[in-house]
Amino acid sequence: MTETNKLDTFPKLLRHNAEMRAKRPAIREKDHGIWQSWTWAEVYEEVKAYAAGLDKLGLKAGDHIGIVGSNRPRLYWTMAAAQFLGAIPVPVYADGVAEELQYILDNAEVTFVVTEDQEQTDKILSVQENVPTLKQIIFDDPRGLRDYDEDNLHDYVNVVDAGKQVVKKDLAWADRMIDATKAEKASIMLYTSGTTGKPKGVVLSHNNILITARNAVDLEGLNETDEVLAYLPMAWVGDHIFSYAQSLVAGFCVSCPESTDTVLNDLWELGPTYYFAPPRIFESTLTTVMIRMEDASKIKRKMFHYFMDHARKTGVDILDGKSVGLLDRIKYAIGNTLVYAPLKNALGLSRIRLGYTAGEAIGPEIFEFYRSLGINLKQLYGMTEASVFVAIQPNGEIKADTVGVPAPDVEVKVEDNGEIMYRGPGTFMEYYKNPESTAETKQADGWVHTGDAGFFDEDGHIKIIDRAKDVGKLNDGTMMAPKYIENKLKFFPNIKEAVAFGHDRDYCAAFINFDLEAVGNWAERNNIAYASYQELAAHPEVYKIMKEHVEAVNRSLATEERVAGSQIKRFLVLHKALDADDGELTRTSKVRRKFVAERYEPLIDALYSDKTSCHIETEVTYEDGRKGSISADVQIMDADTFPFNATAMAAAAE
Amino acid sequence: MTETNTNSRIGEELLSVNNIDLSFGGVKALTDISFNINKGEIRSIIGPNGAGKSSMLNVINGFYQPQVGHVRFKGKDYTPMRPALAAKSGIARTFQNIALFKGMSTLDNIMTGRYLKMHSSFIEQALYIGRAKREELEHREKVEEIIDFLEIEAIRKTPVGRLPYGLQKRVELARALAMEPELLLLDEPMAGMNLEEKEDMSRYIIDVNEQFGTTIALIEHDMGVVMDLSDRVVVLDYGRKLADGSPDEVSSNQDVIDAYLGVSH
Amino acid sequence: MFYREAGDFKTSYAADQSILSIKLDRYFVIGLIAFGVIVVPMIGNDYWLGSLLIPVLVLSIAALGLNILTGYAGQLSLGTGAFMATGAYMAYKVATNLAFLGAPVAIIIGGLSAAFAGVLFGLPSLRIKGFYLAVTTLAAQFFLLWLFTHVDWFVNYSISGVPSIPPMEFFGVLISGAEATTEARYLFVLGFAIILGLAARNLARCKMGRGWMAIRDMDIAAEIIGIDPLKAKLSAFAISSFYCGVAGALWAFCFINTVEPGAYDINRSFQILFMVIIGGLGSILGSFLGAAFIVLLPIFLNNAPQWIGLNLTSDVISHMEIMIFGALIVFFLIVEPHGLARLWQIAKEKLRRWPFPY
Amino acid sequence: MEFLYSIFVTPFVEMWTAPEFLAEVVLGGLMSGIMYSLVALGFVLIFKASGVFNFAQGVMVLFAALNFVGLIDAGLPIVVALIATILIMVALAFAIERVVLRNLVNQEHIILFMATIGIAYFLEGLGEMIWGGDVRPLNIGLPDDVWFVGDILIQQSEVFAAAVAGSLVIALSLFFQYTRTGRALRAVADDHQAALSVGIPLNHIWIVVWAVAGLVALVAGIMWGSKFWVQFSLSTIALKALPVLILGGFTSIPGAIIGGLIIGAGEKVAEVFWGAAYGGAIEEWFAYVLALIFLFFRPQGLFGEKIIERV
Repeated sequence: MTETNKLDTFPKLLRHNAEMRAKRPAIREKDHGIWQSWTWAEVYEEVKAYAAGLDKLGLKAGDHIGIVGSNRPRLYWTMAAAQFLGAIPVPVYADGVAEELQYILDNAEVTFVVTEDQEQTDKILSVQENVPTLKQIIFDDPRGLRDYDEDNLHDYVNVVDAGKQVVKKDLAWADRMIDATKAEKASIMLYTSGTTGKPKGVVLSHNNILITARNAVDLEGLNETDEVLAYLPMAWVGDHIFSYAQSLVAGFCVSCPESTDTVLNDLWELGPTYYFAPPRIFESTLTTVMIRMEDASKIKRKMFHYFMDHARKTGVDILDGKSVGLLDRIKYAIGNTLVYAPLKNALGLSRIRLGYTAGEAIGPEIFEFYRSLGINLKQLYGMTEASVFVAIQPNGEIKADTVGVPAPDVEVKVEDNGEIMYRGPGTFMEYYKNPESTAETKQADGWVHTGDAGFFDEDGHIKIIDRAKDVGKLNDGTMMAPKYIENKLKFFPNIKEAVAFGHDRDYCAAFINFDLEAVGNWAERNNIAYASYQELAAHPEVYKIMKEHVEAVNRSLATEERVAGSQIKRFLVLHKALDADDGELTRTSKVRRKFVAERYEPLIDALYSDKTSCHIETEVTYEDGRKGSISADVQIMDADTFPFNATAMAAAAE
Repeated sequence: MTETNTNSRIGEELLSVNNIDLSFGGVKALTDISFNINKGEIRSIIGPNGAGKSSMLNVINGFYQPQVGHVRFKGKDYTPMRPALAAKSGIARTFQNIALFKGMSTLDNIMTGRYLKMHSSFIEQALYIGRAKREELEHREKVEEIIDFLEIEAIRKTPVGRLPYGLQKRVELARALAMEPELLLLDEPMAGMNLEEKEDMSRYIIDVNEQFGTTIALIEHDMGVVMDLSDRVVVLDYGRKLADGSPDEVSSNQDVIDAYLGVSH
Repeated sequence: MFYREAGDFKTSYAADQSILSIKLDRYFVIGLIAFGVIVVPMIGNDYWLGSLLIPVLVLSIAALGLNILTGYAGQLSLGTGAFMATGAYMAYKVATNLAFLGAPVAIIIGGLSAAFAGVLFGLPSLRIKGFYLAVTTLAAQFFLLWLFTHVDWFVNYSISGVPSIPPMEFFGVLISGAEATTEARYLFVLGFAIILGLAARNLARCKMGRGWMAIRDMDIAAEIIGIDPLKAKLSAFAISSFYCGVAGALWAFCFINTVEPGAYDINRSFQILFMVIIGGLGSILGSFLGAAFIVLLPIFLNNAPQWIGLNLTSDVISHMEIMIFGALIVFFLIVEPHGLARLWQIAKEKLRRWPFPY
Repeated sequence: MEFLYSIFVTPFVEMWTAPEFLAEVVLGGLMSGIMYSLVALGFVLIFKASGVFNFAQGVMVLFAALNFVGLIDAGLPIVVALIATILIMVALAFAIERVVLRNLVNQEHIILFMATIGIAYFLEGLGEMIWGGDVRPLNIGLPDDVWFVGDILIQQSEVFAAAVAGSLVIALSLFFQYTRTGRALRAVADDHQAALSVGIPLNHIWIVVWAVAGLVALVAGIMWGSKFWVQFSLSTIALKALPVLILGGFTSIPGAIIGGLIIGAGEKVAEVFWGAAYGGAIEEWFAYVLALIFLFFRPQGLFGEKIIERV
């Protein structure tokens, strides 16, 4: 620690690593068939030159520099180089359409933008004139850009070469710049995807990020030998902490996949030791595992399930170091050689020492599945405004339905209205150019509203049930937490998304999106022919399955006094999958509840009438941006509900 | 690979065929064909099936020896041209019905394209030392550039036999590019492709021409594609030259319209 | 199932292109070689070493040779026996007249002479293909063998015509002739097998190997790439014959201790061809597997009846042996035309995918 | 010097001085030539129709002969034995088609070639297992006195053999000309696709050719057996058929006959007149080397179709 105390800004850390870990790999990229690697020393030299180059092009301290693209070393170096000059990198979600980009770039008043390739560059050029502050554009991959003659368009390589000259002439330049960096100054600006309204720019200082990052590193004992795959959007705070900040703090190597569609294979090749993924990824992985096993020979399948059952019984205890009978341990060892280890290997998870999941609740059995394989998977609770860490599950005491205890140096309290508040080193500086939002989120005394409702359970673990503002009341006054219900539904592999309603209504009702992969596979196995999601959605058999799931949820709700009243009386299966391109989901695929409610008003009305079906016409956007519309008669189904009884626990568990 | 300035892409004459007569056992395939190809241009040879397009290509890279006429390449006369000579002097080609090495992976197929650029001795190879190893690695890098260029990373190590038609065509192009040819002959590069694949292929052809400054001569009978690709077009019909000139000139030429457009559409 | 490839990633082309780029395979092969070099000689008795392993290894080398020609370069040959004979007789000449050169050199010179003969009889391959070529190699088979049996110079004018190999030393250890210990001969042969196997693997993955395969798969395309069919085919013939020659010499020096034409007749040629086909065309591993299979199968068939308690007269067994052998060949070709190597490949893939089916 | 003399002078002198001896040698050669021809004929039939290079042809000769002679020794009257053997050979054809060819359809030629070697081993083992490995005399009452034409002595058996071979060829060519199956076979030989498209079942065709080849083998077996007795060496003449095919062309029936005669006569003459110079036994390779040299000048053989390569 002591030696790192003075290292309170990113550039200082980078310089430090270049000295202490000169020969160790700092970053890799799967490119041209192999994992091209750069050592800390090389990265430092590159970044120095790059910074000088940017300086020459006129990037100044306090400027904002947009970063548009998927995880690429040069884009990470852009962050470092910008911080070198005291400028503030603003990574942007690259899969966003031009308008989305324009809003953020304009709002952030970026003077520079660095793009990954032709595709992104075209986007920027198309919105350039609407971003008056934008001066220079720099691109990483020159492919297809050779004929572009805009004179404010620069090839990364040229920028760095120009910088090299400067650095060569003025050897002290780099150190002067580095020493000038201030820990309390802004180091990065990240836009929250904003479940409601326009995205807001969260400004975070070197201190915010580095202290929290360092705390987590110490808590989890990460070190320079760890391996991380950087595959989540750079604009997302998680990636910034896990793949950038913590890499600099702990000195471990970050690897970038070849392309977004090779991630799975790259993950398998790399075999990271430190891994983060949102629940949906763990979920889909599990689904594919199960589907692939379906095609295995009978004996193999038997063996697989036999040992998976055993793992479910004993695996977690063994992982948590609880006492387990010798026989069970032996059985587990056999299972390990025959199933667990090979399976982990096949998924590229065999070397994982620490796995995180967060963002939304993860299904208990999904969570258990990975832990029972011996993967130390933990949930954490955090947000951009807190530089991620608010709460982490401590080793040894993991509970599927909580997010653990407050992170180091972080205080957490629950308001009377059930909202969770925190205070800590990671607390953000401000929302950029948005004092009022800043004020209403961040109190003078440093406490910050999370906007989530929840409570501490008996042993001090935090349990999140929903967005505070979404927690509503049925007309009879019983409280209903839509997210809580939706999650229970989504825990079924067959169900992809669910939207529950009931605030100011007489009873609870829900939209359901099934998982096309899982259900589609089921359909094939029962040779049910279908051409589209829509067709399958209307199928009575599908409805039957969904009804079973809904009633299972009702049963489990019936066991918890606070929510027993909010069981689902009526539901429907949506005729189309909720889609980010239609604005129904956020880029991090969270449901935009309000938007959906307005868009499908007729369906909701139907849910609260006695209709058994309802016609609806919906506009859709295709990948290529073209618009079209689909119409369907969505049928509505009743589900049984159950009286409250705590003893039904057992039943619910199934 | 040599970069060229796109503005003045087209340079002086690279290859010319002069008064070519070719016949198989009395059957005339080509009659008094002459035309030239300039450095850096995309030149198309079109015509209905059986017009002698492929024969023309086979004369250029020496599979067929014409009874009359000669091929002039880089200011040197070849009477006749021979495949080996063609390869050495910088002419590469692809075939209408794909001629890949079925037993090898995509990577090996493309590596084979570097054959003439490797010089390691038998012993070095047997022991995998010295030049042999060095060459393997150097050329692998070059080949990877091409793989990246044609976006076939995903199939790098798949046996080409297992690839779908469109990809095989692309691998064959990659193999030809690996030779770093000055003149690239493409025999119906888009035959049997769907629209999307055709568009991709045309994009690659243009990219090759621009990025590496490779001169390209291609055969097509689908006129549409050719017209927006090529700088100049030669039209053959029944082994005779019908027209020669810019796409517009050619497509407005009456003989062509009769002989060609009439036939295929 | 046993593979743990996650995390075994490549950061350089050297690593990516190394033979056995998968860790487990590497360890396995190294272990196997260590076992063969250290453990086997200690535990193996004379029968195992002398009557099974040595012939298997020697014939593996011959199979490697034929596989280079037929499997990689696609040129069918029925003259393997003759090229083996060439190696044997020439090595014998050197060993007797230039003894000071030592056994290895003698054997290698034998190989080189075989290579020369190979090139000679390979020349027609430039004009003719397939079974036509097979006939020219048959010519080699009969002509060369006739030559060695009818020109006494090759056998130093010995009356019997089957002279025995002089005892020769390698680093002070007797490795040829009747007095040499089985262990010494085994290790000597093993050494050759390992080195030649490795060399073949390297050739196959370098320029030369790609040239061969190109000619095999699509000679026209190969030509326009600049591959000279003459060079490619003749080099294949030369190297192939070199391997066969060395094998032939080893057969004489380290196994039967004499040079006798009977050991290199047409049936030998077919035997090697079987090895290559059963083992797997165009596979180094296959050559070894094939050799082991073809050598051990008859021995197994010979003993099987007793094991299951039948006792048949020896000639019935020998007839049955031929029959079953033939039947198995057919059966095998039907089940897996790509040979043992392919089966191995499939099994390996299954293990890598485990527990998933694909 | 003297060596060259023994090559370029002496032999011709000998021929000149004793022409009738030469003639007898040639005739003797032609005799074994006929045997080669008959085996080669079997090859050609199968190769023409299915592209399979049937290495087992030679063993089929042995197998047929073994059965025939075995049945006779077992006391069956010749005619019955003959019919029985014919049935066996037909059954064999069925078996081979059902068990082997059908399962190897669309495999590369070399695989099929290997398979026929497998079949060869199997038949050899089977035959000797049933009938034992020892040499058996075969006497079906072929005439065996001699005629004299001038001073040249001619074995009647040889004439007979020639006659049989000749009539066999004629019979076959008639079969190919005038029977539906025969025409079908020709169609297949010319172009598999075409044959299939006109609706000729390939399996059916294979059975027929293998059966016919079996019968040819039987005839050859009887001829050979009654002259040199039935013994294992029969199967080795299979290899001699290869150079015959090179000369005659892989797909030409008359070619097979002519080729056989050339080889047969050639190697005898060479052996008798030149062999001495090299210490004898040049028969072993003469045929192959002859074929090898021949290949350089006419790769497609005397009667084979020209091999044309197009790009």
